[in-house]
Amino acid sequence: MSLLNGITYGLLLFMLSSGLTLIFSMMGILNFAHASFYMLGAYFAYQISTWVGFWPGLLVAPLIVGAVGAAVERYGLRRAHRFGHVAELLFTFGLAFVVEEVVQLIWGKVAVDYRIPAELDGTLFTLFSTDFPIYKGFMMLISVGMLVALYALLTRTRIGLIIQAALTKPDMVEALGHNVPRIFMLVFGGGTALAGLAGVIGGNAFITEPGMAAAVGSIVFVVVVVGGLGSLGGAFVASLLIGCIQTFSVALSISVTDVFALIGVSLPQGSQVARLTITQLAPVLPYLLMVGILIFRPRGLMGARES
Amino acid sequence: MKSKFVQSLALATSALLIGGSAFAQVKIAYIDPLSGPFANVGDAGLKGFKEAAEILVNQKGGIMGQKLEFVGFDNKGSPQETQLQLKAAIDQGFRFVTLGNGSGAAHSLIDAVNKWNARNPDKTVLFFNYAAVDPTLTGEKCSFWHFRFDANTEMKMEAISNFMEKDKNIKKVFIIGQDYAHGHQVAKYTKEMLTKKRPDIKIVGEDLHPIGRVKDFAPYIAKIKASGADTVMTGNWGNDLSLLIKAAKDAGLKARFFTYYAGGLGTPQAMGAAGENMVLQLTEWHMNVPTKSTEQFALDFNKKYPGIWFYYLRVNNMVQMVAKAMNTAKSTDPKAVALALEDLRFPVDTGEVWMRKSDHQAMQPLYISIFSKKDGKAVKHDSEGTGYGWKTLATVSQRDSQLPTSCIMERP
Amino acid sequence: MNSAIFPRGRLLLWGGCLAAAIALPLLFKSGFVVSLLCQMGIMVVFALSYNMLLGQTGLLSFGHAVYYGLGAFVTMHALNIVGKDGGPLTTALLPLVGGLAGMLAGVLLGYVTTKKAGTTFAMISLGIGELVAASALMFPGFFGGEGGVSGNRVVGKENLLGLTWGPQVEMYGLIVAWAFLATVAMFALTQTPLGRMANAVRDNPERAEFVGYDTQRVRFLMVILSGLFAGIAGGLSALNYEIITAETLNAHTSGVVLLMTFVGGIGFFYGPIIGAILITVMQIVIGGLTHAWLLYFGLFFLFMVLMAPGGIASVIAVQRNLWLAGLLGRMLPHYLAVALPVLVLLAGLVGLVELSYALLAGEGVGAGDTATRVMTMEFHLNTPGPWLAALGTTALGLLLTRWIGSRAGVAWNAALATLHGDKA
Amino acid sequence: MTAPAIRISGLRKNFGASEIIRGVDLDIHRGERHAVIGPNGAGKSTLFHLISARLPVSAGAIELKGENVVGLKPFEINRKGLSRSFQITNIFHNLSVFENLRCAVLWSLGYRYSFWQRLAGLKDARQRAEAVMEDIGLAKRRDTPAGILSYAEQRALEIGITIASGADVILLDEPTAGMSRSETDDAVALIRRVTEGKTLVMVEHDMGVVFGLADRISVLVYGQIIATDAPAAIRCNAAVQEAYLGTSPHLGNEHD
Repeated sequence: MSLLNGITYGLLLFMLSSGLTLIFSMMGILNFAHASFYMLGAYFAYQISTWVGFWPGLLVAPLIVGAVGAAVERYGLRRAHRFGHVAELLFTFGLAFVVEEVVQLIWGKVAVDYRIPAELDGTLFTLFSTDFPIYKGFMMLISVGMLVALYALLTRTRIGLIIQAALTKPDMVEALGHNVPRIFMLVFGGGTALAGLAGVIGGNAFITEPGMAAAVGSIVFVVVVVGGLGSLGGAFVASLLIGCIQTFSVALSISVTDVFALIGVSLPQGSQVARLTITQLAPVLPYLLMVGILIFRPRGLMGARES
Repeated sequence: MKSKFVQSLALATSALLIGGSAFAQVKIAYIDPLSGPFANVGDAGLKGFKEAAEILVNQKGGIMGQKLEFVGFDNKGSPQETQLQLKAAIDQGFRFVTLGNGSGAAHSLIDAVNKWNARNPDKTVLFFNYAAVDPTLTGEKCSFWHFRFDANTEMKMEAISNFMEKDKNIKKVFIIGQDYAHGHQVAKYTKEMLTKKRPDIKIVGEDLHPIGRVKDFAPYIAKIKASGADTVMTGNWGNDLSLLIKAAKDAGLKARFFTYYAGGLGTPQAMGAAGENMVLQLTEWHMNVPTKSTEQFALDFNKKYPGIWFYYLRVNNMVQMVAKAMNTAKSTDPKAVALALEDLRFPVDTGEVWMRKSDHQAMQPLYISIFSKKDGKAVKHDSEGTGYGWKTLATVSQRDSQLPTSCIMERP
Repeated sequence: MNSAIFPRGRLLLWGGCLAAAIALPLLFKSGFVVSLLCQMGIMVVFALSYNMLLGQTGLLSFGHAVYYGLGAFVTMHALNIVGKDGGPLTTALLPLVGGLAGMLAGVLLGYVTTKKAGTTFAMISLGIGELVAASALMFPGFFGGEGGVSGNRVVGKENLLGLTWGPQVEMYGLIVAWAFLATVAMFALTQTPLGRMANAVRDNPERAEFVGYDTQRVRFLMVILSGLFAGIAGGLSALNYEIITAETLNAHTSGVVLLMTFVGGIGFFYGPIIGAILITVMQIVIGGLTHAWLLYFGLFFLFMVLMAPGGIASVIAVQRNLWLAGLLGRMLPHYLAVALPVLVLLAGLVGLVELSYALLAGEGVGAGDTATRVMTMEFHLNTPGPWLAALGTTALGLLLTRWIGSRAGVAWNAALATLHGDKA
Repeated sequence: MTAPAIRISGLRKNFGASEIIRGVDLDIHRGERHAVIGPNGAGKSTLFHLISARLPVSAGAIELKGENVVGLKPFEINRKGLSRSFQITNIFHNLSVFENLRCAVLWSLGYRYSFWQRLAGLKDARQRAEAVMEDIGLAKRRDTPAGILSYAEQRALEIGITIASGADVILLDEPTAGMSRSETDDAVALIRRVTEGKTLVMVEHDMGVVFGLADRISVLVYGQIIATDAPAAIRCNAAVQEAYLGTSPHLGNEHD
């Protein structure tokens, strides 16, 4: 059961981070606004679902998000790019700010009632007396479908091959005379559309509210960094790994004292460290993992290159 | 942008210059988040205070003929900013402040008010707390200059555990909470009180998770399910609560959730149908408590401010009690008002609120209610347009939540 | 080469700033302004310490709040240990304790983080920032949980200077003293071999290795020293607010200092000073005027990134160069000409934003959501009048700005060309 | 007898499967001017990178003045008195010409990581930087940021930074690449002047420069040294001629 939960969560993380990996590796941009596009996806889908239902939203919302992303690249990032990486990064930083405010302005500060469609509401199967909801199955389906589509796109099409080449050797592709700015715009648009798609299916599984971007903002960086630059496969493995780590560490009821006892260190009784349980630590474990990875293997799990 | 800045600087300075006390008003500074992630709660609170002041005080003669007015100061949820805003309010002649959101901000404010009053005995300030529930605020840190109009965590737990004591269906309890002071306190009181009152109940698990960082509660729910718990006790609020309930419903967990904040702004909407017959809350009031005038007040309020739902009866209580104290003392001097508030027994719509002198903690009736489908009878009104509303399960009389205090108050 | 120990111009500038800092609270008697000035002073030190990393060593950090926060907590604990028994001097020196704590944190964390520069450093600092912020809530013993740790800075009356540190003005004096010392020290650091080598490592780490410098060591030392000054800033904030909560350590604080530094200008020593002052004022003053301040803030920031990536300091520097080249006089009429349409544009935009906020976010005057008050004028939202007016103003502003702006742009380019021509 | 300035023995370097340096043995005598020539892709720059520790060695030994330097970091080797320039200009772009040079002399004057001394007060650093600046003819550009210098000026600065520390073994990687005829002549004069009494190793394509400057020449082809000798001898070495242009009867002024 924990494994299933971990995989579902991991797959959602992957949907978010695949776009970021593309953007980060190709353009070198730490897109701080990536999670904002995830949020926009959820809100657009909500808005569309109130008009014409969930299914059209599933298709249309990511496209709109992608268009917004492409416009942001064209009219904002491209200009910031001239001033270097820090300026680019700060641009996305500011963008995240503005997106959150605008979302609050349009849809209000409270969560919106974005619901799971009736046909997906229910139990898929019951395992060890715990229900597995249909919607989670649907989420898995979509993310695996996206993974397959992305893989096909990257390995079977010309533009995909260029993008792949650009992931590992950005200078080379430019030298070969490809229209790099246009590719950048496409990649940024595509990457944000993927985030938008994650928002569409994540928004109703969880909660669609203005803070949702901030909640996942830094964890996707962890995934990308742990997975390694330029590696979609790495991002995939890292997503699942982090999903499972979080889930399993919650399931374990042991304390830090026990862990240290395993390696033969006994902590002073009653100290604050000894009191902690692994469950308490669960949500910060990914950061621990990231720092560890960066120190001992800066390329990430499957990274093609260092930063 | 620059001109905007100059403009606002000019405005701010002029505001500071005319500040003083030129208005024939009793002004209370409302220091709470009005921007940022918690702005919705802060904004709703401010509207509640303004409405209550207008209808319950000003339209009934005001305070010695003066109007009561609430002015918002945005502390952005930060303890440091709270202190700056306090200074700003004092500069503009405010002698009363109120704050409710965030124990951190409340601690900061009580501290700042104590220090200010000690250093400026001729310009004292009084702090009305309408929602920060950390028991230490009326316990070890209690202050003559602080009054709390909400029941604190310990009192609420007393009421909940009394209710649990009588319900023989409860056999296994799981505690889950946010990993910070409030979550720790809820866990602590749950264990203490249940072992005393119902030693047969087993606490089958206790988990703390970092606040606002968990996206998917499924693993926690799986653990709760595995523990066989029939009851879950949680102090969670906001998204941490809504997500918990949603995950529980997804996994088909059949347990009842005792909560502190399930009725809080936005939460009913976020949990929606997932919470039906599963979520209980403890409040001083809800829409389906039969009352004389509050029901109408709430309906009018909801109509006037679409998107905001009347939630805090204690705001109304506080406004009336403060007005009463000022009228009794025939003064708007903070010290005189404080003395008049002490031991004040005030009849409100749900019974009586008593401001205990020894720790400045208000005692009031409380209600335990469950989230149920609107049926027009026991659930006459739904909550936040969800089709579900609160159904009273039990009434806790003012006496039933009273606990002794550890407060040793320094009095001026 | 000016061989004087301190060039006279610089001495005058520093003295002038110090005098202004001392004079300000005399002009504004209100407690709010003094509190605001205190916060500015603290932020100036904090932002300058951040720029030691970003601007001088080229290290982009997302976790600078760690040093600031740890400095603050340690100072607070020290204050509580020293307590009322300490003299006024002891209390006044406490920020140094915070500085040492920040420095120690720099030694421990810097060793791990500075192995790599660039993105790796940025991500490690992000991770460590998150870890420290999360542990702050897990260890209430040291960090005081949600309520934070509080203390009392006031010392008994009987002492040689008559200082108790109780009144905010005395605290302000202390902050100015510390901020001035720290600023001088940080400036002096830029004029030392280490400071210069930090610039070299920023520009070209490989070259720095081939002139004999261990770049990791240079970064490490800079992180430690930056930690020292961030810790001092934290210590000042502990004394100033007398309460420190876990929020001091979190990503938000790190983000704010990054914004301040960047907006001020990372390429100039005085950039962060301008940024810290401006952003503090914006946060508090504009925040007090309109609920839309976060939006204005975000838009302002985007505007800065796109239009003046060198920060305000670089804008000032260009004007100064124009002035020195005798070209500023030629540009002034153009500035004035542009200012008018920009003001119109801004008025229109602000009107639109405020109207939208009043309508959508329901932040009107309180009598329902049908009216709002913008600078004492009351507008009715359900009538098209104010909307049309705002839209019209925006459109007019936009047109005028484009029209006049393009002409000013020509003059601007000409002036810049002359300027660079002079130089070459 | 003193050890040679640089002694390379059995040096190998491979990137994955491809071996770039395939067993190089070479002695550079103290005080000589030594040029390394060879066709493109022969591994000349890689050889420099190995000596200066920019790249890790796969196998073999490198001794600097009798001391093993394999496994040391670039800055450690630099401190032992070896300094190098780069084929692609490698300077501190945002610092002024003077600051570039001052940075280059700080370590050798023992100022290390000092943050308690004022730069302006360090007379010896200033004088040395100014002397080098004079040497490379950039005194007039003293306060210009290095990033906006002309290409030839940047190359001169590159050499200036390399020699400023007073290292006695200097490695120059294509010092005249991309220069015009007259600029090249200036550069040669500069190199001759500033390396007086030092050991110089240079990679160069301009045969005019090579034969004008070098005391000895080594020819590197496909990762192996096929000849090391005086210029005159190299000129008539049959193996060299074949390796170089296949048919070319003698080596002329070749630009590539």
